[in-house]
Amino acid sequence: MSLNKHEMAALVARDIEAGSFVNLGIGQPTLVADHLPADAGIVLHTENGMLNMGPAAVGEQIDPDLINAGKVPVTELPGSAYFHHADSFAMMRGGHLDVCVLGAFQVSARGDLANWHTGEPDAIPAVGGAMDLAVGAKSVYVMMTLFAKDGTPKLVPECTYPLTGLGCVNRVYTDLATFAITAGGVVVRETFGISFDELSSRLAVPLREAE
Amino acid sequence: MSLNKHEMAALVARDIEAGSFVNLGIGQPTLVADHLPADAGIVLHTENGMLNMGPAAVGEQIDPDLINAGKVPVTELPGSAYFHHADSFAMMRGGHLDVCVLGAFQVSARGDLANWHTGEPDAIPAVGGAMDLAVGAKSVYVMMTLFAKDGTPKLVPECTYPLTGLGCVNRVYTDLATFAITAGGVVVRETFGISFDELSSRLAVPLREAE
Amino acid sequence: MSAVKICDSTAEAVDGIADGSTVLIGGFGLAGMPVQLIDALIEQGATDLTVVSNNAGNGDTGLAALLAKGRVRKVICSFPRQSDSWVFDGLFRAGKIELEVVPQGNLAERMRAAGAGIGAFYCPTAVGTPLAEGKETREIDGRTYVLEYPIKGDVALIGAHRSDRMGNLVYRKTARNFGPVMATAGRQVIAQVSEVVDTGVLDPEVIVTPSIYVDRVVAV
Amino acid sequence: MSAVKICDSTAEAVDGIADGSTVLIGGFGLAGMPVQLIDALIEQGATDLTVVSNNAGNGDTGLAALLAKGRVRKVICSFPRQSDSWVFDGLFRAGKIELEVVPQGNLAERMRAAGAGIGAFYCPTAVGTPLAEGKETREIDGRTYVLEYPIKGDVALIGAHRSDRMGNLVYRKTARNFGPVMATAGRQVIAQVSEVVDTGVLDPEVIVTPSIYVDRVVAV
Repeated sequence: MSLNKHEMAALVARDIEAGSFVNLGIGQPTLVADHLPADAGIVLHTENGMLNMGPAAVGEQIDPDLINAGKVPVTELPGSAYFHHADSFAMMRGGHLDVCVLGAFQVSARGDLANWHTGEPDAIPAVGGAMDLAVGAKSVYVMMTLFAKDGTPKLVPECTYPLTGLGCVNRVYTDLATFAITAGGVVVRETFGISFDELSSRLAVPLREAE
Repeated sequence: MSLNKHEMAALVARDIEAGSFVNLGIGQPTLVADHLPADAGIVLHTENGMLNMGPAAVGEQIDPDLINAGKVPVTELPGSAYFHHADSFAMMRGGHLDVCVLGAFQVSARGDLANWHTGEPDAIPAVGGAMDLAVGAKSVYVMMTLFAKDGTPKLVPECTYPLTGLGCVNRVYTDLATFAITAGGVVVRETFGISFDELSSRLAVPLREAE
Repeated sequence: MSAVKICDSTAEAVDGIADGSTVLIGGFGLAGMPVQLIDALIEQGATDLTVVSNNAGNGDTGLAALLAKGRVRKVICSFPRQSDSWVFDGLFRAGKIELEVVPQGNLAERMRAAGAGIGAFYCPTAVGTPLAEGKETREIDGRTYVLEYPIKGDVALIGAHRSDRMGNLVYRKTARNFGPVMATAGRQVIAQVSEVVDTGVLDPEVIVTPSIYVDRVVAV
Repeated sequence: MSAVKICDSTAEAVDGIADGSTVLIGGFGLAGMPVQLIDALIEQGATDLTVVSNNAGNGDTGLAALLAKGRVRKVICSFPRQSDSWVFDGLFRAGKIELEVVPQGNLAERMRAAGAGIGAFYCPTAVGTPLAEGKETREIDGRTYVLEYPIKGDVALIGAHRSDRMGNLVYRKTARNFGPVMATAGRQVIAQVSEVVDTGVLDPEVIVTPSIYVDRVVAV
C-alpha cells in the first residue's frame, strides 16, 4: 500500500534524532511535527525568527505577533527564543540546523532540488526562504509524492524545473518509497506497495537496493 | 598660551553637536566626556558593546562586567543598551556614529592617521579597535600635542609611522592650534599662544587661515 | 542632531520622504508590518519608490494600496506571489512594476551588510539557480559562493513594540523579523510602536534596536 | 544529538579538546572571560593550540598561564601588548609563538561570517595599512575594501551569565562582548555560567545566544 501524507510525515519523523534542531518547510512538511516524540527534545526552528516553536495556536492562544514561516499562528514552548531575520538566516546558512524538511517539484539523482518555480513563462517568481533552507541545513529531507498528477516522475536524472539548490538533498520520502541520495547513487531504503523492480522500471534514475 | 589636555578636551566637546553619538578613544580623548553638557543628549558608545555609557564607576558602583574599551569600570545611564562585539563594530563600520575622538602619533595633511604602532622593529603590534574607529565614524577628530617630545611635528605632509587609516581625519585639536583637514588643504581654525606665521614656519604642511 | 523625534502623528513621522526613495518596509505577514506608516506614506504622496519588503502586498490595504496608487516603480522582495497578492500580480503582468526576487536570507543579509559597512559578501545561497545568473561567483575552500551587494534604504518604515524617549526599541515575538535589520540599513528610520515609555524603563540588556539607529518614532 | 550537556565540572566541560585545535576564547579584559574553563583546559593538557581572543593574556593566570605552559602555537588577536602581557611578550620575542594581529571589529566580523556561512566579505577596515598588506582589495562604489575570510573555531570557550537546561544563554552588561559571536563560530561551544536555571525561566525575548549554538554548559 502506498503511503498517505501522514504516514510519510511519520517516516520522516522516525529518522530525526533526539535533540535535533529542525526546520519544517511550509505545506506537508509541517505534518512531521505531529509525529515527533514529545520527549525527544527536538527543537523546531522557524525562519521568521524563532527556536522551539510549539504547535499551531488555537482560540485564545492566537497572537498575530507569533506566526510561523507559513504565517500560521503558532505557540511557544519553554526554552524558546526569538531573533531577527538576519540572525535567523545566519543560523541556517551557517549550518547549525541538523535537518530541514522540504517539499519538492523535482529532485535529481545528484540531489539537486527544484521546489520554488514551475518554470512556466507567465509565473511570477517567488522564492521565500527555500534556497536558504536548501543550502543551510546539515541534512535536507524532501517529502513529496513520487509522481506528479500527470504521472511523470519527480525523482529525475536532471531537474527540468528551475533549481532551488545544487546537490543539497540527502533523503527523499515519497508515497511509494524512501530514497537516500548518496555519492554512489540513489539508494532505495524501503518501498510501499511497489516492488524494487517496478520502481526501477518507472523511474529514469538508476536505483540501488539498500543493503 | 598653549592649551593643556583639559582645555583641548573642552574644545573638542564644544564642537560636538547636541544629540550626537560619540566614541571617545582610550587615553586623553576620554577627558572630552567631562566637558559635554549634561543636557545635550550626547550618547557615548564604547566599542566593547554599549551605548549611553556613563561616567567612570567609583566605590560600590564598580562592576567587573561593566567596563569601557580601556577596561576601566564605568556606569550606565538611563536609556543605555548592550550588544555584542559584531553588532558593536557593525555599528561603527556602518557609519552610524557621528564622531569619534582619537589620539594620534601623526596625522597627514590629507587626513591619514597613524596612531597604533610606532614602527619600531621590536615593537609588538597591537591594534585593538583603532582601525575600525578610524574608518567608521562620520567625523574623526584627533586630539594630540602638535609636537612630539623630541620637537618633531605630528601634523606632517606624509605619515612615517604605520597607518591606521587613509584620509579619515576631519579635525585635529592640539595644544597650539586646531585644524580642519579639508579637500582644499589644512585650515587653521584657531591658535593658542602662537601666531599663524610661526605655526606655518614650524610645520612642513602648507596651512591656510580660516576665513 | 541624531536625537530621535517622537512624533505626534504618522503624518509627521513620514513627512519629507522624497520621490524616488528606496523604502525598506518591515514585517513578515502582518507581524511587524508598519501598517499605519504605510497608510501615512500613501497620504504623503511620495512616488517613484523602490520598496524592499519580504512580500509585495496582501489584499487591498497597506503595501498593496501603495502599489495600487502607482507609487512604486520597483519591488525587491523574496515572495511576491501569494493567494491575495492580486494588486502586485496585476501590475506585474501589465508590465507596470519591476521585480527583483531575492532569497529571504539574502534579503536580510544584504541589508545587514548595508548597515554594517560591508562592501559585498560571498554567499552560498542560490548558487546554480536562476537567481544567481549573471552574478559573480567564487570558489572558497571547495565551495562555490555568489557575490552579493548591500541593499541600502533611504528610509526604513518598521513596526516595533515599545520605544523609550531616546528611540531604543523592543519587539514582540516573531514581529521582530526584519525590523532590527532594516533599522541598520535605512538612512532615515521611522518606527511605529504600540507605546512610548520613559527612558530608563526598558532594561538595557533587552533592547534589540539601540537608539542610534532610530530617527522618528510614533505611537499608533 | 545536538542537545546541550549540563556538566558537573569544568573538567567534564573541556573533556576531549584535541591537540591542534583552534580555540576561540571569549572575554574583553576580565569581563566575560571564561577563566575556569581556561584553567580546566590547562589541566586537560591539549597542546599545539591556535587561540583566538581579543588579548593575549594578562598577568600569570588564565590565558597567560596556558601560554606559559607552551600549549599555544599561534595567537590571533587584536591587542596582544598590554602592561601585564609579559608572558606573551616573552614568548613572542623569543620566537616561540606566532601572532596574527586583526583589527578588533574584523576579528568579530570574521567569526560572525564563520557562524553565518559567509565565504568571505569586503571590509573597509585597515585599507592602506600594514594589516591589509598582501590581501586582496576591491573598489566598490568608489570605496576600497579588503577581502576578509572567516575565522572558525574547533572549540569556543565562553563566559555567560545564566543558562537554562536547554543551553539558552544570557549575558551581563559588557561581559556580552565576544561570547555570542564565538558561540556561532565554534564547532563545539562550551559555556561557563554563574547559574543554570530551569528551562522556561529565561524570557524568550531576551535570550542572546539560543540553545542551538551551545554544546556544553557548566556552572562555576
